Amino acid sequence: GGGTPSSGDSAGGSEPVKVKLQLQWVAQAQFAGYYAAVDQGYYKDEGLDVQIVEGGPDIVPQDVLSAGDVDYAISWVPKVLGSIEQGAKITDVAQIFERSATTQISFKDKSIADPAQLAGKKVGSWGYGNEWELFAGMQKAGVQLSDIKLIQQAFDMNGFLSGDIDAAQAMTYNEYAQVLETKNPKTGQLYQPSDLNVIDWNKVGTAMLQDAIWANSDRLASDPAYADETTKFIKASIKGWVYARDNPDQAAKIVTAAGSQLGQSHQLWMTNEVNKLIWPSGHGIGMIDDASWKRTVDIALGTKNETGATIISKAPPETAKTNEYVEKALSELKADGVDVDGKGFKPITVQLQEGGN
Amino acid sequence: MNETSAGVAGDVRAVRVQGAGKVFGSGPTALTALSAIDLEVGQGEFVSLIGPSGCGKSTLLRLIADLDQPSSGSVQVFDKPAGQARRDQDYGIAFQQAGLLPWRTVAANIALPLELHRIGKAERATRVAELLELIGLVEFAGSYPDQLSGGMQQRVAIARALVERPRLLLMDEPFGALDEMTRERMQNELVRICSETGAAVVFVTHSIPEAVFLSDRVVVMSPRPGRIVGVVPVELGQGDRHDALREEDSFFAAVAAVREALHGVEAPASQGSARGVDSR
Amino acid sequence: MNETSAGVAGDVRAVRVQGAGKVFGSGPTALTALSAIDLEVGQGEFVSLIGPSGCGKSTLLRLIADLDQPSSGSVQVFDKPAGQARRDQDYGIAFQQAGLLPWRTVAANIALPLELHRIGKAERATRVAELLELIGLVEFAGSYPDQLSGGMQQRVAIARALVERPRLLLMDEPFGALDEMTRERMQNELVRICSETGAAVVFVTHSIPEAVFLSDRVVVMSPRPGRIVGVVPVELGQGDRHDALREEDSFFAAVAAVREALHGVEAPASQGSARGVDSR
Amino acid sequence: MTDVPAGGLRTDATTTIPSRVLAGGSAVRSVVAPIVLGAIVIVAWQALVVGLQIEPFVLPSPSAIGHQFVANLDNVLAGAARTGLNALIGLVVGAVLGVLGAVLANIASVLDGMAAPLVAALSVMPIVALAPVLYTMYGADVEAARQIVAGLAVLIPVYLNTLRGLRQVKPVHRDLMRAYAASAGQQQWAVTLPTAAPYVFTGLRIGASLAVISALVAEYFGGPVTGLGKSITSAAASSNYPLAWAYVLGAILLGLVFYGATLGLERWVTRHRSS
Amino acid sequence: MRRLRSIGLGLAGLLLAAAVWELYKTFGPENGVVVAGRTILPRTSDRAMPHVWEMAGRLFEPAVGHSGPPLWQNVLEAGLFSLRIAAVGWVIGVVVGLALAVVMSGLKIAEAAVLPWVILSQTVPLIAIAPLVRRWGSALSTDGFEWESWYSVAVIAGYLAFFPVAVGMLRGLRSPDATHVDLMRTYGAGWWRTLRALRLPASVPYLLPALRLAAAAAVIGVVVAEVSIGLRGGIGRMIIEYAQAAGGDPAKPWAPIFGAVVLGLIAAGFVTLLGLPLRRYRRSEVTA
Ligand SMILES: Nc1ncnc2c1ncn2[C@@H]1O[C@H](COP(=O)(O)OP(=O)(O)OP(=O)(O)O)[C@@H](O)[C@H]1O
Ligand SMILES: Nc1ncnc2c1ncn2[C@@H]1O[C@H](COP(=O)(O)OP(=O)(O)OP(=O)(O)O)[C@@H](O)[C@H]1O
Ligand SMILES: Cc1ncc(C[n+]2csc(CCO)c2C)c(N)n1
Ligand SMILES: [Mg+2]
Ligand SMILES: [Mg+2]
Repeated sequence: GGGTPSSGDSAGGSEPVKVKLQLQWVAQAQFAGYYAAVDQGYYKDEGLDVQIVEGGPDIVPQDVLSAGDVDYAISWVPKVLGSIEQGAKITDVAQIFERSATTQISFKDKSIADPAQLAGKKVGSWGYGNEWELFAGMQKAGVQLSDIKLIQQAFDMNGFLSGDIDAAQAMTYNEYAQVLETKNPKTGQLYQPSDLNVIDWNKVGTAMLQDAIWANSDRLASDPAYADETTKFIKASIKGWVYARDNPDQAAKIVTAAGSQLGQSHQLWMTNEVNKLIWPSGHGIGMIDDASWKRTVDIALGTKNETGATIISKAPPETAKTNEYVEKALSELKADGVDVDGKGFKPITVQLQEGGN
Repeated sequence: MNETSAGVAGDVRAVRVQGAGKVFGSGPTALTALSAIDLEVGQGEFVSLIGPSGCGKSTLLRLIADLDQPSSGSVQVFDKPAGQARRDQDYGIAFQQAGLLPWRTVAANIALPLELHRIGKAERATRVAELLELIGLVEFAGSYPDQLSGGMQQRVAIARALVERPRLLLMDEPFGALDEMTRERMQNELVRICSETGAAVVFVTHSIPEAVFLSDRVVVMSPRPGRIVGVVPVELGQGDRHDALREEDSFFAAVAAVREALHGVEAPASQGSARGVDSR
Repeated sequence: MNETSAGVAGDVRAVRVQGAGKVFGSGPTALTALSAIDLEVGQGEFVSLIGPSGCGKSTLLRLIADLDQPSSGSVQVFDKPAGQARRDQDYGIAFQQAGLLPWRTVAANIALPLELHRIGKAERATRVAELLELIGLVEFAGSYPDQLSGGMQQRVAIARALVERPRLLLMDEPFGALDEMTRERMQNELVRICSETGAAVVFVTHSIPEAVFLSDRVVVMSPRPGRIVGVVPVELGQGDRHDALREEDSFFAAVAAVREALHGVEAPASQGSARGVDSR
Repeated sequence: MTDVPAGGLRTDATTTIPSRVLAGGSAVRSVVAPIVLGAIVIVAWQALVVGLQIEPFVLPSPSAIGHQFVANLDNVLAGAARTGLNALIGLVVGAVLGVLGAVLANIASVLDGMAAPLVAALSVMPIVALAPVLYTMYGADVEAARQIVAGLAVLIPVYLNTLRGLRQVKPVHRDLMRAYAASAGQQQWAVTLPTAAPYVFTGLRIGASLAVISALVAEYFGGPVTGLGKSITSAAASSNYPLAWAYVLGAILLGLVFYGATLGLERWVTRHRSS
Repeated sequence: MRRLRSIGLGLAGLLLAAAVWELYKTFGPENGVVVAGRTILPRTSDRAMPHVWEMAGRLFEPAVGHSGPPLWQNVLEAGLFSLRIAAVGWVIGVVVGLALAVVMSGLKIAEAAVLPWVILSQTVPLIAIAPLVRRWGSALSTDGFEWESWYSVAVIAGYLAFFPVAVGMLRGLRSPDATHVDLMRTYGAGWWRTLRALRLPASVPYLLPALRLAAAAAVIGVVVAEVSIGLRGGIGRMIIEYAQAAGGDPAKPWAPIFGAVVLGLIAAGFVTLLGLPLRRYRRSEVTA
């Protein structure tokens, strides 16, 4: 079971330590690095036997982690900040994604090129804590929540495609592609990026930190074996992400083999887009950038949702983040000659097929 | 089998059943419920049908009411085909269960046939009031059936059967569910009502004393296939029956006669003696 | 009210009810169902309870069977408290409906009490076979209740009541649902069975002729609060009743006596005359 | 005349249990007993959470839930109003269609036979699974899909129960109608529909809480951000479990209101029926 | 004969439904029938209403890509996966429901206290329960025993399934005539013997429909719980996954819906089979 077996014979290294990683969604290339690390044996090399636990709409990874059911979890920083204020004792130990993948897309004819133009429109969001960048961007542009009609997006993009939603939330790696995999009935061809306006929160300045590796704060403090294991886990995970960067085709296939039902072109697209969120990395993959963290916290403190609530009401505790483990991991990796910055990263070009096939 | 009642020839009969038969189902499972029934009921006459369970009493009554069609022979009511008589509402009917609609008050239950036949509200009200008087349930007009005793319910059903002043009353064991005491009281009331309204009655019963007490003639039927095997004319204080009759010798004699006819029926061997009842 | 049967003093009584009363509910809605009941039934004696609906006949029977407890007074069965007698299986009981378990065959229904009392399989089989013989349903042993006519079901219920050879039989209108003809046949069989087994019987009925035909004594009860208002001893060809009795004058006389006792009951004014019945 | 009245009453009171549970009967016991049990459970729950210092994401304490419920009463009520309206529309439309369908199926057995596979399919399928396609069919920006999900959830029990009820017309009543030469329409209103009424209500009662649950779960698959379902999930997503359960409490109360209302209506309409 | 007729009618009904679908799709307005701002009838675009033959035909194409097993095979596998969990949930529900019913039927006070809460339990939205169950389940895990995600799904299925059983069986256990109960008393039979000899057999006619309802409820519970906690392998997860393709492949999301229907029908059919050996307990007593 999660939590208990981490201590003990990690020093001996003969018996791999069982480790559980909780994802925040089902298997898909968003998590390519971890699947690659399993597949390529990077965890095993570190003496870890990693079991990846898929998420679902109602699974809150940070709570699964603080309940002790798993050893690490992947989640977005703003979602976790709320949980920490509610009492979850967990720590961001590696900020894998440096950039936000969340965008608000709309068909050109709706003329929604910037957040101010969202006013009076039907605006989509998934909720589940995925909405804060949107709200922050609107707030920044002076658009109140009462100025828009907020619609919860389903698992599909049909609401957007049918015109029920003027501006839909879309992850660059997922929903944006779903639209581009759909035939435009007017042209008989797939939709083109030129058909869409994209509001990118990175550009607007309300981007918040997304996928990070979270660990249990109490155990980090009290259990040296776990702390040690955390470094190893981060190290192997980073190797996985490096693999995904250098072998996107392979990484996509690994994820598909792990049971993802996404089509091949879609999976590859996702791998490529996720790579763009990491690489090139400013301070080395996994390092928490102070400016980005501060921005995320500030937005979390100042942005109101439809019930008037903010994510958090006071600054998060010191234990919410640390670069201690990732720094150790990075220095070991650098010593091994691994390129952890990806300065020369060049994304590939992915040709999307209808239905993502 | 043979219809011996006299004094009704020539004029209009309330009921005239001629050579009627009824077969249920078809093929190998066909069941002959009635066979070659001849029966006439004069206007104002009270005729009881009695016979062992399953002999076809109810079936015969249902043929008269046009609730079923005969497989052979004919059924006429007031010299019209039974169906016509039904549509003309020439008869009133009461079943073994009161069959009241539980969601209607006593008054609304009695008014039901009038409503269905689009009788105006005012007329309905007067007529219902009359009948409530007749059955002695005036103060229960607004009650619902489940607030009445079984006997009271039965009286309401009888009122419902009478509300359109039918010249013919068809009653299928209307008192079957009542205890003996209530039953005797209801019998007395039925006698009174009939003599007041002058309606003809075809009355199905299992009870020999009841048949004898009420009837001008008791028609005895045989088990399947149902046939008429005897007709016992009853001559008790004609038209003016009262409770004391029940302890008179002539009453017991008639009871004994019907019982004999019936028992003869039960053992087919003694059918001859059953016939003998006719000649009493 | 007064218990006048003679010849049973001193020895063990099948039933001895002393000053029993039964009140249902409490407070303002309390209902006195029975009041000051004294009743003794000798061994092998056949006693009928008769009275208007709701007078407490069933309640009295249920007190004897220990299905209800008296609010006052005592009930003894074979000189034991009723509850003890129930646990000792001193009586057999039959209700108005046959109350057979529909998922058990006729044989299994009869065997039910034996099974519940852990009688061995072999003994069960012989005993059931005897009873099937007795009720004349040997070839229906494997049939289910819904394959039997009402009369046959009733006979099975009686067999079930007899299967443990009780010295006392309690029967609550067991023939109520039967048509008159079947009913008379069942009465004849009950008479035969009782004389063969020598059991005492307490028999509830609504039918005066039935009570008279079957009983050594007919106990007449008054409406609420239920009291015993008369006991009519019946002296028909003692212990050797047969169908022909039903048409004898003494039969009709007893019927008339019971009717009078009952009707006196119905009109409280004439209660005095009802008492008179006792002295007949 | 029969010797069952005492027992008869007893069996009757219990064969209709679900309809008689929340009111009437032996009033004291049926009101006090569940409240006492509820109180015991809540006190034990509170003691457990406080005593063992259980984290709210494992089990929020009743007091925390109650606190959030009061603090967010406006939001709970607003959400309940929206979800409740969807459920109500679904309930009414589903009930009307269910009854009409059953009446038609009862008159024409051909229709009954033809509807059979569809009814069988709908009665075993998770209606909420239809929500995604319904949003596409009716639009993700309106409440229609939620109302239809609720309506479908109500339709089936109402249809099946009504159909059963329509077939309960007593032969004696049918004969009576024929004896009065009543027209088909007269038969329907005078006998058939009133006979079926208690069965319609059984269906409605089952449908009432289903309507609320279904409308709520449908929110989960998208649509305007308005109702309780959305509030539950978003509170839970931010680990605010006491708040999430405050909304759940709202949903439970809404379900009880629906159940109680149909039960009350049933009692009122069928107040004169006895066994 | 009768069977043939009902099969024929059923087929005719399905054909008619398909025909209505296609006719409406052909002649209905693109944006649906809107009355007073309310959409009464659906949109007719290919995305909203794929052709019947496309939904059917899609089942015979590969799930993803251009090679691989046909979609129906995936649906079938997912269906069997969900069915197994539903079966476990059904058993849990039946056991719990029976136990509750027996307790409630034995103790009036238990019925009065518990039954309202049983009804209330069904007004709690599953989506709120699913994560809790998963969490509590994990809390039970020890070194020797691992709480797997599918256990949570089964428990949730049981949560829905126990309700019809508890209510139906309570009715059933209370269904014996008063006469029968009295009879058992006259035999001095205690609570347990009365239960075995009378109440249980008498409850069979109530039990079977309750079991069927429980089967349907278990299937519903499994599907919703799979969606909620994202358990891989079953119909529920398939609904989420296939939705992602809904834009470009509108017939695909219908596949798990058909799967759910088949699943429910199989479950209900299975319960019907269970009822066959119990047939004799369904004879109702015919009184005279
Ligand atoms: N609709 C029917 N279909 C088939 N058989 C029927 C039908 N109605 C009556 N029968 C059969 O016809 C025969 C006569 O039945 P009917 O009801 O007329 O008897 P009855 O004399 O009224 O009996 P009871 O005294 O029991 O009321 C019975 O054998 C019965 O089974
Ligand atoms: N369990 C009970 N609770 C309350 N009242 C009861 C109960 N059982 C019987 N009674 C009442 O007690 C009175 C006597 O009932 P009982 O059943 O003994 O009458 P009965 O003489 O058997 O009548 P019937 O001839 O109708 O069977 C009736 O008024 C009845 O309403
Ligand atoms: C209930 C629900 N939650 C999230 C998403 C969208 N989504 C799919 S993957 C992903 C990134 C996080 O894993 C996001 C936000 C959805 N469609 N439905
Ligand atoms: Mg009849
Ligand atoms: Mg009685």
